[in-house]
Amino acid sequence: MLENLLQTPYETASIILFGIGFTSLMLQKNMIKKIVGFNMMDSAIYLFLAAKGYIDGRKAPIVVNGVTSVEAYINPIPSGLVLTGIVVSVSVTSLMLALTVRLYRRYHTLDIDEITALARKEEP
Amino acid sequence: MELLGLLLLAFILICALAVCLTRNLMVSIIILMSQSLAMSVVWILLESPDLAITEAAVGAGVTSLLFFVTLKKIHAIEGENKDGKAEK
Amino acid sequence: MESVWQNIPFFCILLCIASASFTSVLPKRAARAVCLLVVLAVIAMSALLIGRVSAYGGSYTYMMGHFPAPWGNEIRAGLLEAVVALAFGVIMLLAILGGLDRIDEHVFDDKQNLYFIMLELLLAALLAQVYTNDLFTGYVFVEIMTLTACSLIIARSKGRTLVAATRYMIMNLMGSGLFLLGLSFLYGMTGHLLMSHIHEKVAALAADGAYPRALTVTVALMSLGLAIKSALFPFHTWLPDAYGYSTPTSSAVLSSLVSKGYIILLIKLFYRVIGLEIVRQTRINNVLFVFGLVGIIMGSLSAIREKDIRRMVSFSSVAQIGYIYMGIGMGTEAGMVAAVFHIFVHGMAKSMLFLSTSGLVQVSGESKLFRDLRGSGYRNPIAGVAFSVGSFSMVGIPFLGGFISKVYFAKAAMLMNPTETLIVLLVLAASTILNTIYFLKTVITLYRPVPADGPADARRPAFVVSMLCLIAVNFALGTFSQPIIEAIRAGLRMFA
Amino acid sequence: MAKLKSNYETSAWARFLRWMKGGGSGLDRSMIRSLGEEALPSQRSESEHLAIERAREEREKQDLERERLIQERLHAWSRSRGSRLVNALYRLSAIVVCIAIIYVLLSSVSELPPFGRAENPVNNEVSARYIEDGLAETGSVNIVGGMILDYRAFDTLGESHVLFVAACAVVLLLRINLDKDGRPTREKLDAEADDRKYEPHNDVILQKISNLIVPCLLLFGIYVVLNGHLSAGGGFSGGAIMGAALILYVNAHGLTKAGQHRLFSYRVYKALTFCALAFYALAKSYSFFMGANHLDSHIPLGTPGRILSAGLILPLNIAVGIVVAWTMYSFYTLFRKGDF
Repeated sequence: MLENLLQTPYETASIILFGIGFTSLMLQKNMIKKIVGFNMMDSAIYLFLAAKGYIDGRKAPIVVNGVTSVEAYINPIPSGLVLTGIVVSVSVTSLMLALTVRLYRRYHTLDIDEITALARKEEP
Repeated sequence: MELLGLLLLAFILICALAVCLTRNLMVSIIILMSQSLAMSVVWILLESPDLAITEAAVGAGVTSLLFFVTLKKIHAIEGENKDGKAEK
Repeated sequence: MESVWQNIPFFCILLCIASASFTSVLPKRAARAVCLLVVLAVIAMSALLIGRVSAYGGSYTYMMGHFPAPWGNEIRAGLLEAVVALAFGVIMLLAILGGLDRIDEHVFDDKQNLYFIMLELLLAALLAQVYTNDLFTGYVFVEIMTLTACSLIIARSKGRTLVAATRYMIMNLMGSGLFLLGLSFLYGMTGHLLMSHIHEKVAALAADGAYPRALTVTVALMSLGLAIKSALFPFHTWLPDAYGYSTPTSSAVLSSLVSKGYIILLIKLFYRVIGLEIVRQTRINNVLFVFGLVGIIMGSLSAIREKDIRRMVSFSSVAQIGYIYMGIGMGTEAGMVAAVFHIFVHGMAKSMLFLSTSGLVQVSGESKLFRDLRGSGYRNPIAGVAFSVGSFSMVGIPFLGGFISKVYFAKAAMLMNPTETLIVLLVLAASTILNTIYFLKTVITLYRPVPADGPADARRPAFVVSMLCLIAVNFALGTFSQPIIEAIRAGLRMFA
Repeated sequence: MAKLKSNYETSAWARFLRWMKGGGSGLDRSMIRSLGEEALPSQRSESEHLAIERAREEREKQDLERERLIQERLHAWSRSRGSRLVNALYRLSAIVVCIAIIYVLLSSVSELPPFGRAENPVNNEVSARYIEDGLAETGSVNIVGGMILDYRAFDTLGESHVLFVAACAVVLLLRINLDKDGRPTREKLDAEADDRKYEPHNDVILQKISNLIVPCLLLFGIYVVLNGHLSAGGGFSGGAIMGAALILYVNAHGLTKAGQHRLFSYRVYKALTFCALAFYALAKSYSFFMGANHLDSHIPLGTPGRILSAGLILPLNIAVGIVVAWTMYSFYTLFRKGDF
């Protein structure tokens, strides 16, 4: 297992990053930290996908001098998927931040546990 | 090239840990921004310039800006709150 | 491509998407009219599609663009897809009609067109979920569904909706992250995103015994992600707040459409992407089965303790989603048929319960507590009748949908090994008793005579029409269940 | 006549109508009377009922009180002594969860195909066709751009609507409502006053530098959008660059100065988004429809490498770029003062 992992440093790093991001999304109490964790988790997945598309010694998929042979370029599919994914994560981030602003305006704290407790108290 | 990639990956992971451990929100967002920049260089290494340009513009640019303006707004709300209390 | 009718799924999806950007520049009344028209058009086209597909006798693929399947995007329609699309359209229409006046009350005037945009895009995402044959397209539309559902919750900025939406988003983000990671694993192993091609590759991989652990982890990640999103038992904590405080249309749509959309995608994943045989080998379905059973009991127990009628109905949703996961977790075709039928039954009954609850609450001084709801069944008779019919359906009284789906769950359980059969039957019996306790208690409360009359009710024609239609649909599901079951069975056969 | 009327009043239809109007239950009048007569002697039991209810409510209130006391005590404990212990436990559990997730995922990643090999399952006939025929079939030199806007355009259509949904949701959350007659409310004026406090006070360095940089950034953004089919980039990244440039300008010069431009009002934003997205959806549905029915779409692909080539990709990139730039700017202003 360890040998295999050391041969694929990009994927290994991306999985570790995913673990850290996922844990902070799940267990951090601060809203901002949660959103940061979500961003890290998403970029970890994108790193994983992009690493899957890379091929040693080949170039970026932009046609140069009319050469269109498979041996010249890396796999373009993961790049396309990641581009789509980045848009999704920006949209989600902005929505979450807007929610955070509204929550802070109402409860004057960023701690999600405290916010939940306050909400329970204010309306049974 | 290989060494640069490994260094950048290590930097990204250290950034991730640092974000979790810092208490100051501003600092953690700046760390996230630098992590995004490192990520865009990694994408150049992985031969995906489209992703690099998007990540640099979005991850390090717009997302961080949104985080900053959120923090600013929160401080503004807090300040307003304190003013209100002082007046009372 | 043989004939024009095969364009119908594409028309449905594109109509919803295009009308969304059009609605953004309209004033609120026009926005409402456009939204209703779009949903009606989708219903009509889906009904047409059912007729055509059953005459055609099979499913077909439709390429989105100039390029055939593994290169371009593709959608695929069969009998089951058409039936599900029709049911979703009908539920959406009745939910909007039933909650129209409450939307007017709860959402600010200049933001109402945004609310209708959300509904249209939600329908587009649901239809895309139902028809797509490409896993990544599924992911993109899952995200649209998550965002629109969150906006539907926050459209009413009162009470705990903000907190509920935040917790909903956090759970959903975890779910999407897990789903996307599973998707990347699957892509790394097979090199395809098209469902049928992944299916072939996965079958070959499983036959060779390649990547044994990675395959299990992938299936686990994707099903866990979808289970979190559809509020299976241990992940349901956000649900009562979200359903209990948003405007009634949102609650109805969220409980009977959004969670069902994810479940449809999960069924597709099991049937068409991974294959039921391999899912059974990984034993993921057993985990879902156990969580489903626990969810049935725990959801009902929490519902009994609730003093708030909306939250009680929400907890009953947790129990009903447990039923569906129990059916999926059985891993047999009979279980799957029962689960799909229960999706329809629960969708129809739960949206009716949420809407009629709003009618009852309206005549009880906007209080959702049981003690203020006493006698509200007299003050708003149509809502009272609708609530009773919905509760009886959930309890499982004959001639209503819930009874039939319980019978089919029991039948499906008979085909399993004896201990599992015993467990399922015991849980079914226990949950029927628990359901009877809390629903009957509520119905009795609604019809307790009170000396002082409450405020006069203000019933709107749209509400009455929607309630009457829902009551009729619920009876129809109970009495004419045979053709629907046959359609589901035939559809599932076409599905694989 | 009177008889007719009384007949009508007792008929089923009239009762149904009454019931629909909510004029009471479906019971006949006689039955109502009998109910009332029965109810008279049970007046006392009614009051007894009330007493029982009151006692129950009292008990519930006591229960709530007790619960609150316990919770407060717990809270106090957790604030003083327990907090350190609970926090330590929480952190420990977080680390354990994190390591467990990472271990499980790593063990399955180690089985996956190795990194950077050409014979991996990902590099199959799908990517081969994109590379070999992409230039001829889409006219786009940038293969990724051609792939997302032509081969897999349905995904991209969904993606741009994700951004649209997010923009609508942020407006729904943060835009401050106007009065019934369209005048600004107290809340809105407050927000504006609050925002003015945080405006930069004529920071000369920032202003000079932004004057220098913003035109370059805008130009670069436009370049990235227009060259989406020729080199790396595309509508989304170019739009994001332009949006960032606009935000920088606003940051340096203040919202009031930038706000004088009519280009950045809510109405313009709505109109632009509508036009761009409607164009996107219509163009793509035309091409989907033609493709699916095996008809020729009559869109010239042009000479690859020219700026006016690659069929629909250039106009779609422009549409996406406009939407993204305005959306990013609107996010910023909505966050700051709840309006445009």
